[in-house]
Amino acid sequence: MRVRSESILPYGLLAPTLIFIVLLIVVPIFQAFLLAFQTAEGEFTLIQFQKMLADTSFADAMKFTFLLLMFIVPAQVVLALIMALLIHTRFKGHTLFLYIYALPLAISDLASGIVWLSIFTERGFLNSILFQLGFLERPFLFLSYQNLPAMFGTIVVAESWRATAIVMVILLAGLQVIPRDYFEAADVFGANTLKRTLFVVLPLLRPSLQNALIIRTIFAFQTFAVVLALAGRVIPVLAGESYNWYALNRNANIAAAYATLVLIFTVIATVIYFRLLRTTAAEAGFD
Amino acid sequence: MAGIQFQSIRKIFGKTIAANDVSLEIKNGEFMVLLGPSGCGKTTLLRCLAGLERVDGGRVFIGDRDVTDLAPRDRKIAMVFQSYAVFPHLTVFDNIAFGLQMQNRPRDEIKRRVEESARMLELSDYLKRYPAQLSGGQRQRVAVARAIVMQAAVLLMDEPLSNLDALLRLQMRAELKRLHSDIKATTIYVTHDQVEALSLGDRIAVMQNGRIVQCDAPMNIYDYPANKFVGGFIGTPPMNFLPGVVRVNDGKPVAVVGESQIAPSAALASALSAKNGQPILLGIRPENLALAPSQQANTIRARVRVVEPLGSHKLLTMQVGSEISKVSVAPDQRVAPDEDVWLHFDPEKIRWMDAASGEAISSIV
Amino acid sequence: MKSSLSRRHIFNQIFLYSAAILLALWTLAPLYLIALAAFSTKEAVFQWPKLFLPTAFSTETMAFFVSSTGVLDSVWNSVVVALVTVAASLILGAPGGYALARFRFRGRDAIQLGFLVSKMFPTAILSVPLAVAFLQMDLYDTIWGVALMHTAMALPFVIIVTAGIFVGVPRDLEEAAQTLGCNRLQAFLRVVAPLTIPGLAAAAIFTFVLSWNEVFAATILTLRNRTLPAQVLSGLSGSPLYYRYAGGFFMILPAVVFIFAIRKYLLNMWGNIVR
Amino acid sequence: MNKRIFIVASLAMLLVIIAACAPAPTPAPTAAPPTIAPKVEPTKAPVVEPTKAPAPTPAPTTAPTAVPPTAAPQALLFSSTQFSPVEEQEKMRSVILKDFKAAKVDFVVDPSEAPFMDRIIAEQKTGKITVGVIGALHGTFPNLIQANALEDLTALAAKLKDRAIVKEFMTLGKMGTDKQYYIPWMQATYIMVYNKKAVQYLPAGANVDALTYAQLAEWGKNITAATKEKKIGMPAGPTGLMHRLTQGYLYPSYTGGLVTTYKSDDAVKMWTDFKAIWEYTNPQSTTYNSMQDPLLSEEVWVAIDHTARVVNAFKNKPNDFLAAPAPAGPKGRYYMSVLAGLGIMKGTPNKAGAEALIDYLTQPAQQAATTREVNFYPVLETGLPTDVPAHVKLELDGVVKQSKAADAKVALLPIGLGGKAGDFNKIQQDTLTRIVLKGEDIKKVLDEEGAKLNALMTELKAPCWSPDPDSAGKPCQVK
Repeated sequence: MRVRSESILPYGLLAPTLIFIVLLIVVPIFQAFLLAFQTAEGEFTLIQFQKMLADTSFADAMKFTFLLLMFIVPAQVVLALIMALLIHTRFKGHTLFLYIYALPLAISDLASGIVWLSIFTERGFLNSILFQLGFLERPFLFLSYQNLPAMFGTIVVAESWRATAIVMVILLAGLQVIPRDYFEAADVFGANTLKRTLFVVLPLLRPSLQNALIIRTIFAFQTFAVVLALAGRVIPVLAGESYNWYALNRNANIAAAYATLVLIFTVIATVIYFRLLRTTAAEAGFD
Repeated sequence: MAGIQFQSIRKIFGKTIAANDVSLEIKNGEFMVLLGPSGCGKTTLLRCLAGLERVDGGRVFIGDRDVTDLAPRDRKIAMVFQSYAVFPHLTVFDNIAFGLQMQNRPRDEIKRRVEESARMLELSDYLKRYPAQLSGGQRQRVAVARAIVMQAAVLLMDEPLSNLDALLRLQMRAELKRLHSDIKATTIYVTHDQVEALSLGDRIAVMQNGRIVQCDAPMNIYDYPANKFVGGFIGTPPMNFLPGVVRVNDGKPVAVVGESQIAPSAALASALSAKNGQPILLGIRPENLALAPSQQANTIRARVRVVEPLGSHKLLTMQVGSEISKVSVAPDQRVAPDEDVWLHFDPEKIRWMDAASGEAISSIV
Repeated sequence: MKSSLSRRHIFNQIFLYSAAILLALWTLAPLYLIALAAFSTKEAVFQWPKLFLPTAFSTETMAFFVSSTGVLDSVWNSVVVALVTVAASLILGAPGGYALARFRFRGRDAIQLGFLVSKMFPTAILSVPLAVAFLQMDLYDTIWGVALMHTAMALPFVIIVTAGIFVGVPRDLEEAAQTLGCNRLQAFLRVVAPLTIPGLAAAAIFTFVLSWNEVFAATILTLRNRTLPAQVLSGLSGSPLYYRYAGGFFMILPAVVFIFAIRKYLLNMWGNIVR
Repeated sequence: MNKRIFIVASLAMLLVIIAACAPAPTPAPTAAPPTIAPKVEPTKAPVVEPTKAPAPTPAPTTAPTAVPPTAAPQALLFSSTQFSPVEEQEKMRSVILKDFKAAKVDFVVDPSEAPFMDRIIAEQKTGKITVGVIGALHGTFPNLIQANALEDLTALAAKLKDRAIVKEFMTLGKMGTDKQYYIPWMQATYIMVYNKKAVQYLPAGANVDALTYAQLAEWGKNITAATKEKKIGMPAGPTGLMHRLTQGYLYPSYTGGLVTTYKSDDAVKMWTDFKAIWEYTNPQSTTYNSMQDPLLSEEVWVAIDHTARVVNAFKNKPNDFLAAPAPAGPKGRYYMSVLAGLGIMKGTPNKAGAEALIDYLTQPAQQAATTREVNFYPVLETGLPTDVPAHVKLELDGVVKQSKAADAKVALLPIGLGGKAGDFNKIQQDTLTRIVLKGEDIKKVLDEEGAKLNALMTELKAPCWSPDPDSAGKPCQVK
């Protein structure tokens, strides 16, 4: 009798959460998912996906979603790694800097969009300072559709600013688990900082990197508030198209098709990360 | 006070069998050491007794109570953890008093008993401190004080000394022995350190792969290991094992080792005669080998490889045939590396073992 | 030898601090600028080139934002929603986190993965099913409804983070308590709870921030009882720039305060996610 | 054992899904989506040209099973898509609604139509009605009718007979049926706003109050030549109203139609000219949702946008800006009138309060206040108020000039698109994106997008509306 109650305990502890999530997240997701396979009248069809594929913005949305992913995620990881390694040296005052670096953790993309628009717009802060320093005669148009790389760059910058914090915290937590001996061993063998980072720290950080990459990729696929604020519809992304079709064009079915696509890509990316960065128990150094 | 009985305990984690039909009886007041390499199941057995692990088969008795299905708190045991498990958010006093408070003892009794066990473990000056303000050794004492204050019939210790440095360990070992002679609780002590086991235990149960391979008084285990594993696990350096073949000449068995022949003690003669032509192992402790000036009975040719003067004795690493043997000799013995010498065996001290099974050959067939 | 070593050390320190300060500026500059914009006169907001010192300091914009109908109410709503969310998600989620931290059981990985997957679907299009469901439950347009939704959205985070926190308490401590006379619940309350309260508080504060920032569910599920981001969003498209700056600043403010409050526990919280 | 748990869990989940779906079957509207085909002969009129909407729309005959009202009768929820700027919401609450005593009004704004409609649909699905008065654009009402969300206001309309509401507006409120679905509330339009600094660069002989699109392009060219900056602005951001400028200004002014002339030669000419204007248009325009901010920061000097989305420019810098009519094309100076109406949510718990509020808001005092405070314009025949603040006056000048211009003509907001208004707008947005932003071949784009437009109109069976010629009840088609 005791044995049974023991093995049921974890399920009992998880049950309230699971019920909650199933009722309020899974069921609506499922209903929304169904929309993607239905006509407006509720018949089953694949026409929504055909319409999605035929959408003028579809190809661009695919292209920019993956381009953003390719730029934002590595930028965030590199920046976060630098921050985490700096903090990890535990220089005097490092807790203050940790706090500063972690600030954007709690800033929503809505607020972030407002902040960066005030910086990048034609008469914004960035042009103001460049102008006052004499680098520019007149404002440079960062947000011009004729200058897609600049526009794209602003998105990368804004997203890197907002979301690097989470990666930094995860990596720093990962760094702290690595025994100091490894760093010292590398020092003894004459590794310089760069080599030590590449050949000792990064491989040992692999579990944390995997976590950070998964989390960032999930959210990067869903990013659109900042994109919409800075680039309007000139740089469409899949999640943004889902939102536009839903909120502006009032077509829930095509919006659901886009959302489904986002879900599929996210799952695929997650699986790839698990495969690529899989650490065996032995590698992790535990029994 | 109570004795303890394990009856065919079985515990499985996934695919590994941590306890494989283990039966063991511990007498009231006895100090029993569970000894074995990591992963042998000794800690599991202890945790089954504490109730921290559910057994998959068998029963556990404390005294004449069947405690198999009781929660840890109902078993009237006290336990010292390898990590000490001293509560970091409580002072030393509150740590020690924790169990008594759970029993809702009167305050003055708690105070009296806490102070008493603190005195026994020389913690009286630290009662108001938090664990973070203590050294490792002091924390370990708190863990012990917290256990003995319960005056439980059964005291369980899971490698309590393994996180201490060597000197402290030596000191605490003696203290634990004194403590046991004071409180006389039935004690089960898990360790992988054979020195601790030999020094502390009334009896030692040596475990391997989820089974008890030998359970006996320390010196018996040392002198008469039940098999090659026990002989190799206990003793620093461990027992030497020289391979040989049994030859029966005129009804008298001898072991042919290299070009030498070694005769067993009379008691083993008949048991060995039955193994004519079979390979055999001669287990012998380093201190039971001596250097001989020339070939004589029960000697074997060997070459000195390494000489380590260790103060109380010299440790020699010898090459015997293709095998390496360790020999312990008096510190003033003159010997040099690469010297060819003769090693003398005391036939009485040889533990003969079956080469295939590793089991010791006993005098009774 | 020694002096060259110490020179190298000084050089290293200079390099270290310059890099750290540069990165700090990169993080802080946008926050400074939005604060500057939120506390400037309306004219300064449209000025070219813009000023970088608070010479045009004015609380006019901020005062207008704060005094406009619904903003203070929405701040109050946000606070209540966030507090309810924190309480509910911790009460519901912490036991689950404990289960993930302490037990190996079948389906454990699947459940953890499930939490992850529940975050992979864009939220915006869940609105019709959700609005209908909440109307049926009579929770529509109540802050309780929003809190309920935020709880569901925060639970995957809470459960994974609390699992990380509980993992940090050695199992031995709990077992020691059990051998000393506690049952499981007592052991949890007397040993695990006191040790994890700081970490759980940090998780709670972060949950507060999640709820404070959430905008889609709040917009869809309420009409009169708006939370702050929903209020700002509803005024976003047509309102003048200075209103948006003030709103943006107002949303960022708690972030700055709360991250400061939990700065010591950031690593505990995020260290163990997705194992 | 664990397997059993999973089976139970999945069964539970299945039940939950069924439960969530089952009790809320969509109340299928028994009637086809309303179709309205107005016949409009553009004439000059007070401010905005009212139109007739004669095409019949069978009203939905099944009422949803409304739940008896539970809320206290004092509370009244006024849900609006208008007045997204907070300052306007503020005025609405603290000035215009201040003297209304019959009920405590909650004025709630959803600037984007999605949550607004979702909520009304959800309330109708569940029968738990909280909304009382609905304030929305004319073009939103077909969706509301389709959602079966509106009370018949015929009786209220009769009561308001002495109110002198422009008759044609009242007719529009019937949505082509014999029932009154909304009472006209207020109107607005799109105008051009320019910075006084730009005046010196006007092309020779051009009158800023009677500009053509060609002259606008030249004006922009002159400005760019002088300042090296592109200073024309268009609201082409994600929630900007650029597609309205295409639908109601550019297309009619060049082609005299919209759908029927979508890929005509005139349309090709229009896009060619517009590309010329775009040459001197600030490329940041694709991020502009309302033009007042770029006007104020002087990122642009000349902009066309909805009156409500430029008024802040006049308010903050009254000395810098002036309003002018939108430019004209070969077929005239077409402009779009925006009419907002007030409806009552079907099954509302406080119908009396809702009717009283509509009565209140259409009184001359409140109509005048609407202009004064939030600069939307009255729907009464009495015309425009005169005692308005300076910034409203500045804007009003442009509005009056536009409606009084010799070549002024009115285009209507798209009608009869039902829930597909978004799809319709997307076609114009895509056309603009492809031709102007991506520089694709005009003819090719118009052929392709025109085909999509035809498919949509056929699917909707929507007849033409002004200025497209009457299609006699047949779906409007691209020629």
